[in-house]
Amino acid sequence: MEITTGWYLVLGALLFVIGGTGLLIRRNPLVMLMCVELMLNGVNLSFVAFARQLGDIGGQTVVFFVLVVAAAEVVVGLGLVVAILRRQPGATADDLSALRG
Amino acid sequence: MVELVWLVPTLPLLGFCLLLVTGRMLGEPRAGWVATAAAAGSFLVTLVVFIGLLGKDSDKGERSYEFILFEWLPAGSLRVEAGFLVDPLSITMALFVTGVGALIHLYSIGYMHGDPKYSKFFLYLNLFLFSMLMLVFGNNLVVTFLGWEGVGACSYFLISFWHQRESAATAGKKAFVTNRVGDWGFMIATFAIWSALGTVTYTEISRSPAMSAATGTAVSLLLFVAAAGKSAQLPLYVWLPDAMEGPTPVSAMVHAATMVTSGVYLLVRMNNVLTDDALLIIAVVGGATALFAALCAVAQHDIKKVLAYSTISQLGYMFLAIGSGAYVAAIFHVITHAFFKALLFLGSGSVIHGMHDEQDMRKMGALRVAMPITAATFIVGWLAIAGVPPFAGFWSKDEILLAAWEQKNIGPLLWAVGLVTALLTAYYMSRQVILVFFGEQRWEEDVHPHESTWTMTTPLCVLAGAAIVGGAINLPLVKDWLILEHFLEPIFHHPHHFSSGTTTKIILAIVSVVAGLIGISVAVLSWLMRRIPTEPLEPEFLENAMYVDATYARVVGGAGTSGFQKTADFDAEIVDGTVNRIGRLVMKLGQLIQPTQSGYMRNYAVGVAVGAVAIVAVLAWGLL
Amino acid sequence: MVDTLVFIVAAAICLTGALGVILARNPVHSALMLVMTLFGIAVLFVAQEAHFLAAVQVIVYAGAIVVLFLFVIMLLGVDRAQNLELSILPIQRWAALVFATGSLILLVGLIMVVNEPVTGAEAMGGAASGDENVRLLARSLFSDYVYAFELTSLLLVIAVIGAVVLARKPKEIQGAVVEELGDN
Amino acid sequence: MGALQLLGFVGPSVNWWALLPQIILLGAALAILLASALAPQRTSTAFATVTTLCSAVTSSIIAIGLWNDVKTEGPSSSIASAFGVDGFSIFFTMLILIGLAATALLSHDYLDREGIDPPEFHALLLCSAAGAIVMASANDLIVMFLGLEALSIGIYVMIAMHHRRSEARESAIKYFVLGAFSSAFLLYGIALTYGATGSTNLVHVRDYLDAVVFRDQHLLMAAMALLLVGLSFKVAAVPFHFWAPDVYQGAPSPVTGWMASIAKAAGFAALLRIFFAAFASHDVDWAPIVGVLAVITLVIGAVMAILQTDVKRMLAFSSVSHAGYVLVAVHAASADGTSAALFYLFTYTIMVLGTFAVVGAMGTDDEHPLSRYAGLGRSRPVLALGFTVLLFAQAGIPVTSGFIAKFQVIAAAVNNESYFIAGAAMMTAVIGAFMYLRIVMVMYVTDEEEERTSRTWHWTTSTVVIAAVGFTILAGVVPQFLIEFAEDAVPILIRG
Amino acid sequence: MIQLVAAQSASSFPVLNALIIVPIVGALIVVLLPNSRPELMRPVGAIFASIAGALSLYVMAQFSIHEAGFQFQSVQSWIPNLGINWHVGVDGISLWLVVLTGLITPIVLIAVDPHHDPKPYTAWLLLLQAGSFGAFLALDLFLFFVMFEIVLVPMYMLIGGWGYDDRRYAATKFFLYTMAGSALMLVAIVSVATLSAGNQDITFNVVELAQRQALSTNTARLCFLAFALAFVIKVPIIPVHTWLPDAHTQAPTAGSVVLAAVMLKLGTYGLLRFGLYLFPEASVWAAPTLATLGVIGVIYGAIVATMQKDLKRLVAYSSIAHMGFIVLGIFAFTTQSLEGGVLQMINHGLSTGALFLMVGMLYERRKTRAIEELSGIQSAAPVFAGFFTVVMLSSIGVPGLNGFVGEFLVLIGSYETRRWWTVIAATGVILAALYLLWAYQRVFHGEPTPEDEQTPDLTLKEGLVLTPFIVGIVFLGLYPKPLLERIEPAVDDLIAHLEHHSDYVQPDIGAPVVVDENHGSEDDH
Repeated sequence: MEITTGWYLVLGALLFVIGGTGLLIRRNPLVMLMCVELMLNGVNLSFVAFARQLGDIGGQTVVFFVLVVAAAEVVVGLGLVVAILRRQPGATADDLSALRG
Repeated sequence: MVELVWLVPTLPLLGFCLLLVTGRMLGEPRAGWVATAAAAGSFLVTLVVFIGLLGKDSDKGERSYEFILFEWLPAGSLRVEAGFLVDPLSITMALFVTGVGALIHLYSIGYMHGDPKYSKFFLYLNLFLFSMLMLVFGNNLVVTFLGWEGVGACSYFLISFWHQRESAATAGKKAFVTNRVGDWGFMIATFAIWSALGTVTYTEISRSPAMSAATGTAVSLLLFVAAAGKSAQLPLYVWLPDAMEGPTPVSAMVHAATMVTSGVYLLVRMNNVLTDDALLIIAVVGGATALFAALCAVAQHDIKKVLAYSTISQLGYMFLAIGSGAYVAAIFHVITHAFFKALLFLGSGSVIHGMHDEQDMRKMGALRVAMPITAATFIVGWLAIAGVPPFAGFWSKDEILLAAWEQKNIGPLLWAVGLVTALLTAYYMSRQVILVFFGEQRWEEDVHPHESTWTMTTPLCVLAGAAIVGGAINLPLVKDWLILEHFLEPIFHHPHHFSSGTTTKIILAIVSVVAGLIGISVAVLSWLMRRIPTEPLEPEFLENAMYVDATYARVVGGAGTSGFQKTADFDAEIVDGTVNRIGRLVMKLGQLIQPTQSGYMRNYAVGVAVGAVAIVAVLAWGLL
Repeated sequence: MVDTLVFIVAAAICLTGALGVILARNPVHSALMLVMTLFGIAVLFVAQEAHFLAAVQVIVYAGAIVVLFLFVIMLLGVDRAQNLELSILPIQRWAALVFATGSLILLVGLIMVVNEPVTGAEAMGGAASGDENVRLLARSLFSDYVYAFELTSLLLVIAVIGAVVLARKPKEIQGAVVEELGDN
Repeated sequence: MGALQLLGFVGPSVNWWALLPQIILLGAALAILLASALAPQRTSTAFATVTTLCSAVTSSIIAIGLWNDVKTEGPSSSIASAFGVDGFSIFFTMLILIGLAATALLSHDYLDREGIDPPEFHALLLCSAAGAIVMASANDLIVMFLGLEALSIGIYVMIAMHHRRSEARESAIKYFVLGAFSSAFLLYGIALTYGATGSTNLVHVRDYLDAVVFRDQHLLMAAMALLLVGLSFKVAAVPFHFWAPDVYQGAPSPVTGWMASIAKAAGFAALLRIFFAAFASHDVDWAPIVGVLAVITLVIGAVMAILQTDVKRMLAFSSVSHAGYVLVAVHAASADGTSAALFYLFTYTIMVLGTFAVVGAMGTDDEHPLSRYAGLGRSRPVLALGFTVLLFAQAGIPVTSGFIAKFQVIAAAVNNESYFIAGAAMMTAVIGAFMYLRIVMVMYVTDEEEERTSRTWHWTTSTVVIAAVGFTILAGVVPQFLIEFAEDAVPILIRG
Repeated sequence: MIQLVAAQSASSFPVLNALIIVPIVGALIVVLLPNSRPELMRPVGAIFASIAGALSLYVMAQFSIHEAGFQFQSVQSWIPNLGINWHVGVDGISLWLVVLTGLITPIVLIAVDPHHDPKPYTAWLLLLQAGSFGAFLALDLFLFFVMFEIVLVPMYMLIGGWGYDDRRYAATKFFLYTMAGSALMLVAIVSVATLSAGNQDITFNVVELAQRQALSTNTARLCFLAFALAFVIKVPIIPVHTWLPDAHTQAPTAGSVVLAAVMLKLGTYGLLRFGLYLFPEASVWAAPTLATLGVIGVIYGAIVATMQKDLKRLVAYSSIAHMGFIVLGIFAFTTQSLEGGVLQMINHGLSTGALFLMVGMLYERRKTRAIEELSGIQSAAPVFAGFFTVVMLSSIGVPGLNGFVGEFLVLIGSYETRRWWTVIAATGVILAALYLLWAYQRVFHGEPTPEDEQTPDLTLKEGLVLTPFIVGIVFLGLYPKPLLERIEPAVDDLIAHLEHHSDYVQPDIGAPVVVDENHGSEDDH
């Protein structure tokens, strides 16, 4: 069986969808952040696959930037989670729903 | 001299303006004299104009003058001018309007003595006179309509003059609104005439070719609706009995002598557009009104109510005449009726005045002693209306009966109706005279009837004189004596000529006189000599005017009001409710989707996720 | 053949890890599962001749980011599953199902349908062949993507400020928090 | 450079002038941070505010110079086509700088009052502004993505800086999680675009799409769809808007103003650049979707707005509705539509800044109930009138810029023969007007006992309100200058 | 044919611009007056409103009578990129509305005491005047729309700020209802301008667009409907009238007067200027429906008015009935009906304006508008009752007063083309008498209660304020010619325009000689 680019893309898509689904079903903000990471990794895989297919290094470069973005997001996101959980220990995503309507 | 016609309405108008500004300053009785002077001046000028007109040659068609003051409503091809038309018909009307009017003004000086709104009364009277003269002298339908509505408005003011009384206020409103129904007909008729003939000016209408039969009949009937409103014909008469709430001079002037006859004037003025079909209907309605009102008058107790129904009945006569084509007879009766009915009303006013505002005839009797002049003049009026020769009423009524007899389709029937009416008229007027002036004294002890002042009795005497000799203007005995007929002739396209032979005329006259005498006799027997029991003569059915008014009131007050209320509720609940409901619907829609704003970020993420899926589905896969 | 085997193994690792992340009750397990996925992806990067990225993936992601996660988990003491996953919002499960199946069908179907997924023009940033990967990447980074590269500094500045600002304990509420913690 | 040159490397040419605004902002941010680190006691709010203002003004002057350059020499792009120096980007740069200055002024009073550290706040604001400029100017999708992240992450932190309020933290985490979620979609869209066209550079994308006829477009369409999702989230279009009311409500008022104005403007800038410029050849595909989004955004925004009792939430939903208007303009997919969108965004930004200036000054409490505005018409007539003008402007009443903006949007829709959408837009304006009228009513029509003394107003707030009102009326009465500005910005979107 | 070339105005002074600007300047000056001198506000405002009024009279005096086209035109480039100009002009149709606006506002300012906050009150009224001028003078669709919408704001503020108990609801309803109506009009305005452009420049010039007539039949009809919706709500016509009673009832006296006298006319004026003129074919197509609605309005408004318990509400519903006549006149398309319609706009402004003023005066005295609570006022205040009577009779349509003239012309003109509509509409005169007289009877007649006894009569100032109305009512009733001869050329042109662009032909009525003369010239185009 030839492993074509398509397989990589499918795998990327699966990771993206799993990440997205996880974000929808999990209440732990930390796990939700991890799910976002999963989604980003799915995209990264697609980028690399496309880059390979195209024979273009640009796709890989982009992945590099995505890594940076992911890192920045995680830093800030974890900061937020820390700030919140420090004041509301054990709070889940669903507990943060005072604003509504 | 004819050119002075503008002065005729202007004098009362000036009087009105003067009283409007200085009325309260002038006070009693100067305000009354100012108004009377204006009315009398107007009469004198009318006389001058009349003499001037007489100086013109009738055969050359010179007795028709138009004076255009200014363009009133110029709009496209519609040119309505404010102008006067002086011709035999208008001057005839104007003469008795100003004449009787002036007398009633004079009478009111005494009658209104002590009223807090003394000057205002004369202000209204002058305004009324002005409007009436505009009605009469207008050279086109629209100016006439100006006067027409003007008199209506004045009638409203005057009826509800004592507006603190609920009944007076209601009566005034009723008169105006009922008149408006007639006005509706007037307006539509005007539109139709303009549409068909392209003009609203009388002289041009009379020169125009005939309208198509349908239009002509429609116009005629619409004009008759107008006339029925103003002149209290079935079924629009209901306002007139109630109008007696106004001061008695008003009843005399507005609701007997002048205003109510303007319907007759209008139809006579428009004689050349009236079609035969329409005339028949007019005659039938006129006859029916005459009979109906006479029947109602039989059982009234209020001295003025009797006269009111009598007026309606006499107006019915006039329309009977018009319907029979006898326009001159109608005008003739208008004039004589103006004399004797004004006389009767003023007399009744004198009685009411003397009896301290008592109007119920059952509480009168034997007043001839206390009020001799009033009694004498009233009796003259009675004889005139009862058709006793040679009083004025006899001549005009006789002519109408003759005209009815000669009506082409149902002449004898109309004549019979007229005859019965004449009999009834004689009866109920006799009953009134007996109840008021003869028999035993039935008034309360503390009432001290007295004769009125000279300002009130003078007009009575003058009018009594006119009621005696008024018939002279159109005596049928000799051809040359038909002054009125000759005078009015130019205004008719097809002058009416009696076809009956002299014998028929005389027989008919005798029959009518006999009828009158029978009526008087029955009254005398029952009311004076008490030979006939009186109770059956006053059936409740007639006393309540056959419940017509009550039925109207029930319909208007019941179904009408509730219908109006339902419409108003519909407006508030359905129409406006829908607006508010739409607003609430939007709110509801919002509340429906508000739960999506649940506050849970994961729910919000569903929005993003599902939205993404949907957009991808649509865009990339063309799914929808 | 080896390629296929590598792909299948790596893909299995990735998917297992990914499912583990979202299904593990304990956040610590989730984090470890994430490492597994990231590792699998690094392998696939190698398979796609993105050697440098593979290295970065392991070092930055597995080495730094996941450690950060674990650190926070331990710091906050939320490593107990029962605290966090008691219930799920109504409709949320169904919505997730809709999303998952819908997007899977759409995306996977998309890739299946598109026979030749990449239709792009000639390479813009230079070929991405084997040995030269790092050099090419560097060249690309400092030529075509230099602006983006510089912008990462902006992002990192923000992240630094953010971390400082958010982690700093505000004076006025410290006491209250201590009390709250004390209750637990 | 020397070492690189040895490797045969030639770096791309850099138009430093064009970069200067961002560099100044970033420099100012670092200067503030540095100052606060070195002399924490001496670094006052005033220092941060003044520095921010100065950088905004300086950058604006440079932007004006750039505008003239572009007008005379035509647009260009810099740094390997990653950064567009064109009318469009300078238009947004100026807008963002105006927003920056206004937000700095509004924060001045607010931060002191609420006990927020001014240096970090202003540094983040400056970075966020730089990110917005990058986003609006980016000619490359990945650059745009980085700009978006800079803008967003800055905002996450700025929201969360309001330590005392749990609402602030809640809204920060909500915005963060959802923002990260949606940016994953955006990124996936970028990946698919890359796969479909071989590049992330918009110039290449456009040229490629112009030149090539696809055998099948699924990949490209999916890419567009996902890009649309990501950016719709940023501009708060339905159904990606759910975060907006909660976040607007919870965030500090100046940040809310910044989000509602600049974040939205930058989002639309990216949207317009990507769709109108790069995907112009496929407008038959994306325009209908944008149209549908526009209509539901208009309707939901307006309908939800009238239900709210909290002024900030009202304005949040109104902001959603306004996004719908801009989407109507985007939907037109024409030069008219784009310039209408630019005009709309410019005027809306200024209105909304003025509006949140009032809101920010009106209260420090956690909620902004309508009743707080009761009697403002009597106690502060001038500012109440100003607020009224701003609200009427948002409702699209004539003689304000809001009307002209709405008119142009409608005109663009009509030119595109989208009569239904134009009608729907106008009808939702009526629904929305109810909400604005409610606020106005409360200010002017009060029973005596409802009246209360209002707090004193800092001059910075008043300055912003008055400037915003002045501009709103000016652009409503003589809009020609702004229309020309917007039109000049359009035809020179991308140049390779 | 409509004259494209405008008549050279008598002077080069842009008087129409001044008309719009003077009140705005006045409003600004009032705003700048010190708050410590509340007594200055209304006089200063009245001075500016009067200057504008005087300017409107100047326009009237300088108006050249037999010109059909627009006079005193002034065109300034405004938003050239969108083809929008500041373009104002006046013709026989708008002239009198401008004069009415010019005269009513100062009177209202002088007459009605707001009781509180005189500054904003004065300023809003002045802005209302400016906006109304603008709407009547605008010859650019965009400018018109701006003015049409902007007048909502001052009126909204007046109702909300100085109205009665239920003012919030009424003001909001007023604003939203009218705004909803005009929402689609904006779309239609843009559509007309865009679709008419073809390969020419886009323009919003009304005259130019009317000449182009470039829309297809269906498009024109749709656009007409959008325009008509806005105007029909403004007029208002059944069934979209319910904002009016609420707005009138809750508005302060000044608001009610201006609303009735000026703002409602925006609807009928709009139908004439932007309905018939821009969409002749569509107007003819829609005429039966609109005329029917107008007639329904006449009857329905009167019936509902009869049952009202609040005097102001009653007058408001009478307004609906009266406006129905105007709509009938407009959609009967004859010289007389259109002239009558235009004249009736003025008449209605005078009589209903005066009625609202007087109801306001009554309210000032008795603090109630409920018909039930009033009785026998005539005994206590005879002069007041007298003034009221005159105005009432004018409203009823008694000849010799202005109300008749308009109604009569409308009806006689409509009879030719809409016979049965006219016959039914004419019954409205009966109902008008019914509800007004009944109300009059209940309020003014009867025995006064002790409170009613105390009702003071008209003061000198109030009398002076009402006098212009009475003079107008009587003068127009007796000598409307000066108005008619200025209205006629414009109306005739409009009909010629209608005939030219649709299959409608005005029936020949009236003196055959006159009609024949016209025929020759009409065949030319």
